[in-house]
Amino acid sequence: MTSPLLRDGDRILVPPLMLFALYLLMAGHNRPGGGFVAGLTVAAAVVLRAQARSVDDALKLLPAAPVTMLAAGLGLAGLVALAPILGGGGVLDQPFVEVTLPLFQKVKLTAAFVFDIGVAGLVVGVVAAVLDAFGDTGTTSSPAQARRARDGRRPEIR
Amino acid sequence: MMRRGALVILLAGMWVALWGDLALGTVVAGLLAGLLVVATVPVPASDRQLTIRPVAALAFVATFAGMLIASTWSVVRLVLSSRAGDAHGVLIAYEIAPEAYAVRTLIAHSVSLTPGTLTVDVQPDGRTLQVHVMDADAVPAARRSISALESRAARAFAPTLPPSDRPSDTEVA
Amino acid sequence: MNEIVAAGLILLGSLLALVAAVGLFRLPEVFGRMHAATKPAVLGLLLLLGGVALELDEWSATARIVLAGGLQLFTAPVAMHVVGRAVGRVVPVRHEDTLRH
Amino acid sequence: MSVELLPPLLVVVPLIGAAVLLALRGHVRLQQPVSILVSTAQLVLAVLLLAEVYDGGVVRTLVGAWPAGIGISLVGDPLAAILVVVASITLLAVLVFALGQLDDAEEKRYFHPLYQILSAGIALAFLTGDLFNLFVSFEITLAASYVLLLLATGRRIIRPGITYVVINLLGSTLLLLAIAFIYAATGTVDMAVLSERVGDLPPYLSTALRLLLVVVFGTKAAVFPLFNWLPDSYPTAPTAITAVFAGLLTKIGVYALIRTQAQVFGMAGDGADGLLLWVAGLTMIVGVLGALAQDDMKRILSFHIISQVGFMIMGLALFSIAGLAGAVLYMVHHIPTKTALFLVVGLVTKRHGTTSLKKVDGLISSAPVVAGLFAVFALSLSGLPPFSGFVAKLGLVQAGLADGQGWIVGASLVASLLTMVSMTKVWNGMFLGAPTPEPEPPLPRDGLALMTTATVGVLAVTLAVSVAAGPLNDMATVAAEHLMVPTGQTLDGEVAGR
Amino acid sequence: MIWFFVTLLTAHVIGAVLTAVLGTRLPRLAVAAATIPHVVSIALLASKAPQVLDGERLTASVPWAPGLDLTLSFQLDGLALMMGLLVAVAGILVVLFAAGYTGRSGKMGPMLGGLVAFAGAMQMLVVADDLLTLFLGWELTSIASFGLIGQTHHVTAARDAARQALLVTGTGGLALLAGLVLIGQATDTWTLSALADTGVPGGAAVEAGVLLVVIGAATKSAQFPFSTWLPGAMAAPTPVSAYLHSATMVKAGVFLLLRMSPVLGDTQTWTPLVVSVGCVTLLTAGWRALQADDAKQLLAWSTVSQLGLLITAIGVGGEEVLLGVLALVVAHALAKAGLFMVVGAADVITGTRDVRRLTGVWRRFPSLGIGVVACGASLSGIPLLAGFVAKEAVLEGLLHEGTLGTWMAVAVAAGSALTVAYTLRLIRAGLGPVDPQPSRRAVDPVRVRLLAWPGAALGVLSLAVGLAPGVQDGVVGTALASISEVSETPHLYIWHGFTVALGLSTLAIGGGFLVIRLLGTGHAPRLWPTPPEGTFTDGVHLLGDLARRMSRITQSGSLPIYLATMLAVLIVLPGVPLVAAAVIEGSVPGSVVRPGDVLLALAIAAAAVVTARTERRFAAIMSLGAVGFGIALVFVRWGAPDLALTQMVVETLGLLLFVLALRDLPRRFGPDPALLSPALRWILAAGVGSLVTTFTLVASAARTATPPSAQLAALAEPDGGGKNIVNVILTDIRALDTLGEITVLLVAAIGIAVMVTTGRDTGPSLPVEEVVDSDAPADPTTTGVMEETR
Amino acid sequence: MELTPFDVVTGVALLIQTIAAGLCVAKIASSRQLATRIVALDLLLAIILGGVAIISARTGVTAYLDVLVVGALVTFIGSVVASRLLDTEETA
Amino acid sequence: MIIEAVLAGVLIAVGVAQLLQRTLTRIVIGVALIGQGANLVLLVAGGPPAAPPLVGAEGPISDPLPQALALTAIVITFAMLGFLLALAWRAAKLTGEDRVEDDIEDRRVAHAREKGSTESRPQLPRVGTTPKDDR
Ligand code: NA
Ligand code: NA
Repeated sequence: MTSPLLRDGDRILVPPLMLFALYLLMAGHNRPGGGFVAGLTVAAAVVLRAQARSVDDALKLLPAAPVTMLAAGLGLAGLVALAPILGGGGVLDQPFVEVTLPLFQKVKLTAAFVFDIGVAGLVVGVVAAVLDAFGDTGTTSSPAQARRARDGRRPEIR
Repeated sequence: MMRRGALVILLAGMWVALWGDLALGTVVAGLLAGLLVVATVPVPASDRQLTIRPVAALAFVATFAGMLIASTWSVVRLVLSSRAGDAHGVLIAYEIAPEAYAVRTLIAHSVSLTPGTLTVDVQPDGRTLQVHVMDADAVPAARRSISALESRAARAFAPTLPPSDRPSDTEVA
Repeated sequence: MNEIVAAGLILLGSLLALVAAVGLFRLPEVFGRMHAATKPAVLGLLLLLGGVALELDEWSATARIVLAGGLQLFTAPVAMHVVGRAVGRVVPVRHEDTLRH
Repeated sequence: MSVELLPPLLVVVPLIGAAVLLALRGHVRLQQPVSILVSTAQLVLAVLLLAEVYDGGVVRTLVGAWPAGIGISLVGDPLAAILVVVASITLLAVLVFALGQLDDAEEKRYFHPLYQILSAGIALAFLTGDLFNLFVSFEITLAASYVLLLLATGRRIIRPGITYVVINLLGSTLLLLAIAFIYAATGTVDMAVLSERVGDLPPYLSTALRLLLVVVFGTKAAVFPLFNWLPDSYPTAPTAITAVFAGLLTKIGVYALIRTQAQVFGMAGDGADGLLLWVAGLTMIVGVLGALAQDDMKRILSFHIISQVGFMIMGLALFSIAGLAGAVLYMVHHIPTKTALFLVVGLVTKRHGTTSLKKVDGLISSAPVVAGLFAVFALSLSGLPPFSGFVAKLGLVQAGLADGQGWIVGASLVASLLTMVSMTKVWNGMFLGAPTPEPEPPLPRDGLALMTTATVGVLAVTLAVSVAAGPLNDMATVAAEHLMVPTGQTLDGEVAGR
Repeated sequence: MIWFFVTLLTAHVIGAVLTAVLGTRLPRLAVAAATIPHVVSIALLASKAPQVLDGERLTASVPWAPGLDLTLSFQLDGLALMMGLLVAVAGILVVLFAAGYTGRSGKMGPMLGGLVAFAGAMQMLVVADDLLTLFLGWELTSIASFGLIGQTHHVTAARDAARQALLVTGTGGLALLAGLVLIGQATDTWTLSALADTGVPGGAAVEAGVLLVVIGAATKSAQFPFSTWLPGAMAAPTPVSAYLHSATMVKAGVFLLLRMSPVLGDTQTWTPLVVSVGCVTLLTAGWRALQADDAKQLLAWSTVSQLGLLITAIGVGGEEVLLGVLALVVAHALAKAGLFMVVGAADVITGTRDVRRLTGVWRRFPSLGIGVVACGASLSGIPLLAGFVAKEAVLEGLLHEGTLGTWMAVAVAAGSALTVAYTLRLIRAGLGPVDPQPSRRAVDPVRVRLLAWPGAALGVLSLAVGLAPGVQDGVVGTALASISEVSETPHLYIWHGFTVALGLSTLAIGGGFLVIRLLGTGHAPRLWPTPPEGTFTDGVHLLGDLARRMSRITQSGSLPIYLATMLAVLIVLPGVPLVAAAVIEGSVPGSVVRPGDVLLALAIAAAAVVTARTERRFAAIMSLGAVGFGIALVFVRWGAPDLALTQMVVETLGLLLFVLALRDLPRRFGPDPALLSPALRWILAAGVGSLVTTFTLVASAARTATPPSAQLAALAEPDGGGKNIVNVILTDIRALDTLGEITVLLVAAIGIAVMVTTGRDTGPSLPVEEVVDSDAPADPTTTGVMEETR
Repeated sequence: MELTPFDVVTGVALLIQTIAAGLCVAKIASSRQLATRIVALDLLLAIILGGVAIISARTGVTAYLDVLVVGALVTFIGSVVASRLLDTEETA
Repeated sequence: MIIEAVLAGVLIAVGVAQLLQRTLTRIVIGVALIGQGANLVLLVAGGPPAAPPLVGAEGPISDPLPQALALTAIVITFAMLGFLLALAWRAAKLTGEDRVEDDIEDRRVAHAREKGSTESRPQLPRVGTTPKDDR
């Protein structure tokens, strides 16, 4: 059993970590940050939850299985790269539009931001996949290895 | 529900702090961001609920700050003194009073930052702290100091009513 | 004036960090060292951050500094606890006699 | 569609394909057609690009429409286009082969995404006009190849895998350092801009930079004396993987050497050509001698790679149009032929589960088709007419003798002779004699037909290389002419900072 | 005209494939399929013969790779006609003989197919009109012969012999290639006919080309010092020997020299080189033939010797000599092919090829007797046979070529004496009384007939040509015209009158009988140390040993050594010159050195050193983390917040990875059985470290151009939509890099997951292929065993 | 460049921080106890964060404060992760 | 600048010294240190330190390009390191230690002797198989 205090720490820290990641993602184009660091921050939250509770709990923080996150991240970044072709542009043109919304004044909607989301998603997937593979406790087997032992077959990677 | 609302507001506050911009748009965005996080991030349930009593909370913060400074001073003295090499502490068990159970985490943290004591662990029952006391001769004093923190924290944040008919206070942790 | 106070806080914070580091050597036990690594270190960092906030004198900066300080205040004891807990589990410590309710 | 889309599409399409294939990881049956489709698309794009530039044009894409020297440019010049086409063909063929070879292992589901990523990395390496982007492309190919190499992890594969990873990691870091030094000295990582600025550097610095790149790319290309990691790691991978490694990966190193040495640094009269000529000679001879010492088909062929890289370096070191064209033609010949030989290895393995000369005999009787395939590829690789290897070797011999570099031609001829000798060792040791009975219980034969078909397909390609040697040589000459001009001068003066 | 050559060559390709496919199952059809290409050849050649005999040279060409001077050019001139007919006629006889030789043993398909393919290659060589086309045919004959010699591939000796033959002829082929390219480049002319007209300029390149071409010819024709492969190749089935080693392949060298004589005859190297190679071979190989007891070995050495004779004569040159040479090519082909067939037949019938044990064979099988006597007599130059006519013509010609010619005439006579002697050894026992113990082999009489009559036919043909030498005048004369100036209509005579040449011939015959008289029934003694049997095998193995010895040095299999090599090269190649130049003329960028930076750097360096010095695994890992976080501070100090952010997060996750991966390992590093001593390691380390520092400083000081940072700052917001320039670079300007970067991450993640979760701990459970020889000890500890056996 | 008193004092503070950091490194290297090394590493990271804050104050660049926040978060996780090792440690 | 260049040199030197050992953990640490050094060089390559490259910064800004490159390089190095660590994990699982042993096939070939006919036959104690006759 993990430490109750650490579990409390996890409970308290994970939501701010996620918010901070969101901030880094959105601020990244204008301030230090960006998709990579944002993804790593989410990953840090995942690691914290894995340490405080279990890897299985940690993976519940993610919208999808780690490898699916990998695929989605790369796919999204790739599609952003190709999207401008439809408008007669070139690959990775990364266009942006400035719109004026009520309350928010001028907001720049950039393709680069969507690209960064893909980056972030992929980075989260990377750390989650690694955690899933290695597991969270000392010398015992990882969740994936445990699945193998349970199902009597080689486990698939989530 | 209320608890989630409080979390959204706290997160929105953090959002505004991060952007360093008190514009309406930022606040709204912060609320949205907070909602998003609360809606999507699973937070495990807890058997402990908190409330806030502002005056008592301030008193707790003041006590804590004073103790932090005092504890720092004591460590500085110890480190720079010739006794440093003999500083062998002891581990003690400290059972949290039932009414202070809800503020267990706060107590555990505070203990670590106050003079001569350091929370090492919580026993599996969740109610007994294992505390390292720096000065083996000062165990009773340490207990008193922990006890003082405990009661101040409980007065500031713990619901005094029995859990069954507790009113919906502002819930944080 | 602001600048002098800021500089003083920063210097004081640094000195506390130094004391904490010295404590790692001076104190004989891992628990003692943990005392050193929490109290002076946290207070030192808080003082230092206070000084920096004063010097930068900007709302957004202060907000982020508060955030960072708060995080440190919260996380440092937890980190030490995690270490201490692990040590306590595997290291035989003579504490039965002092273990009272 | 604008032709400027072709170079980036060649990279991005397989990447998206990889994402899709990864998402489809639970549906191996669905993965296969998708993977084939992606590889075919890449081939089509490559052919379109070649059609655009084969007679001397250049398709230059400024990715993201940022000015040259600011952003990354992809350059589809004749050399890049030729190599991308050859690579795409080879990749497609090996993919078909792999469909037959892969078993139902759990790892199989990751083969296709990784394979497409490898394809993307290879295409990027050939197309990029940016040194740092080249580093990235190297890392993509290396990472994908590391994992592909280790997909079928067994007890004995770990160690060679470590050798491969560590050596290449050090090589990559050295490349990164080289890029840092280049940026420090010239303020650019764009090859075109760089080619115009190296002249302004003090000679000792440009020489040092050039030699640093020789070491870096020489390691990737496995030239003497930086080759020894290759035979320790390549033979351990599953055959389809080794086939791609053998055909393509070292060639990326060779390509980068050619690109940087010939085009970016050019002929500076700093003795680099003489040095490279020695490197070429030693690589040829030492590599083939290494092959002679082996008694496992896969290892013999792995050592041959080294020797044949020496031939390509020879063409480069001559620093003449004929020499460079010879090197290019040699690469065009080598990539499919070498790949095909490893596919033959796969066919042998499928039957006997081993490639040891001591354990397999008489394939000419038990598997005449395999024997025939091997014979043609082996003769071609030994440079015997009328196969592609002869034409490629002839180009280099012509270039060498025209330059008065008799000794290197002599070395190359000795190397081909020894190649032939080692091929006869395989032939005598594995194909002749009384047939070895197949193992009991027999290894599963499903997929063998597909594997054979793929190999025959590559045979057609190598024969086509031989038959079309004339046009190919013309193309290679056009590519070489491009290489003799610093990149910057081919860009209509639109280089930033000028 | 191109269709002529295309038909000629494709007939062989189709024939070869058809024969191989029909093979054993339909032997009769296979024999037919193997015969047809030769018949087609004869028909084609005959159809064009009138034009050629009229002195026309028929040519055609197809471009292949003009940029490489590679053109398929063909010509049909007198020489081509003569050789082509020879190849085809001998081909038919050999095919028929082979059918008898193999019987129904199942080897017919591959062998006959190989023979046809070989004939095609030979025809290509013969009709080549381009240096590189010639080379093409040349190499194809080598390849085909490799397949044919290794035919009996269940026998190790045959495999080894095939490999030797290929090694030697391959060497020659490559020499030839180099020589031809040198000549082609020197003259910028690649067609033989044009070269024959223009000749070649002097100069080292051309002389080197001559040397290389002669080496090529010498290897193919088994001339000194490349002779030994041919006797080795006798491991091949006899039909193959009869075809390749008498009439065709070995003649390719002679053909090449004939072809090149008008082109290269005037160079300085030609005559001395060709004559000495030929002459030495003529005499030494003749003597070796006399030492042989195995009839095939005897014939092999005889062939080598006779080819030496031809080559000697070509070297001397001259119209008359060459006429004799051409006639002798024909005569020798007929005689030698016949002898091989007869010996092969005797081998099949009696089971032995030992000349001492062939007692009475020729008498028991008169058709064999006719063959062996007639062909032997022709070979020995006994009057009335083709060989005599030709040899007389050669001697006559040589005697007209000055001192060199005279001396060479004497040598030829001496060689002929040896020929007479060994031919007598071959014939004598077989003509003796029939062995009272009949052969235990019961041979099908039909098969005996098939085996015997081609040899007899060749013997009869030799006699016919000898009696009426004029029948060759047309073909041989035209052939002569295509390689030499012809002053008068060439004519071959059976009787020159009482000439010196006739005297020499008589002396030779007498000498031969004398030698055999002296020798008795035994073989000739070794007069000079000759390499023992299998020398060439040893040669190949010697090469293998050399390779192994070299591999032991280069291929240590040890990662530290590979890395050290790489780093040493790094230090030596770019490092040494750079540091030297930097010391002499380089400069270092000036910059403010601040104490804080120095201290920080010292702290980081100290942490780095700790990683190397500590014996505790996790102290090393944590120090590595300290280095990383320290560098994050440097990044902040340098004005790179994004880098610092990334560095911090990456360091933390790196720590996680280290912990996950290494937590089960012992806490302390065990002793490291390093191959490299600490001193060596640190020397290399210091070298690389100082190289990096110097390089960084020198490169920074040398900067001439301004980096695009100012432009980036100006463009980031308007074009990239962001204020954080680094982020704009990452997500827009160099988004392609980032796309690649995340791809690498993805791959690494999959790699880690696969490595950790799906690896097999207990060896492969799937039919994965065996990677290396499983005899090799899988357990590293058994390497100790290897140490002992060393 | 002119040095203000603030620059001097904070410069001294940075020096002190660096010395403290050096001590932490020394402890990591010298300690025989894994737990102590983790404590030292935790302290070292706190000191580095202090350094980041000081540099921010000296340069007036608030962008570094994001580094500070991220640092405070991840260094904690680093310590937690490192302490995982202690689970399997046999001796003090 | 000089300081950082020297520091990079030291980091790389220490990394190299560890790279040349057999213990896999040391090798990984070596690779990591060399990577750190390289990133530092990349940063130095951008010229002297200045303000962060944010639009609107006061005074000169530091060159953003090397920073972006270094960032990419950091991530890539991290990915590769992770993979190498997984290899180390696997090696340790298989052999119980993290040593990089020599290549077995190389050693076998190096100690083999050419004997008999075409193929090289090692003079090794051959387990499980008897030498097969050539025919
Ligand atoms: Na854009
Ligand atoms: Na064999």
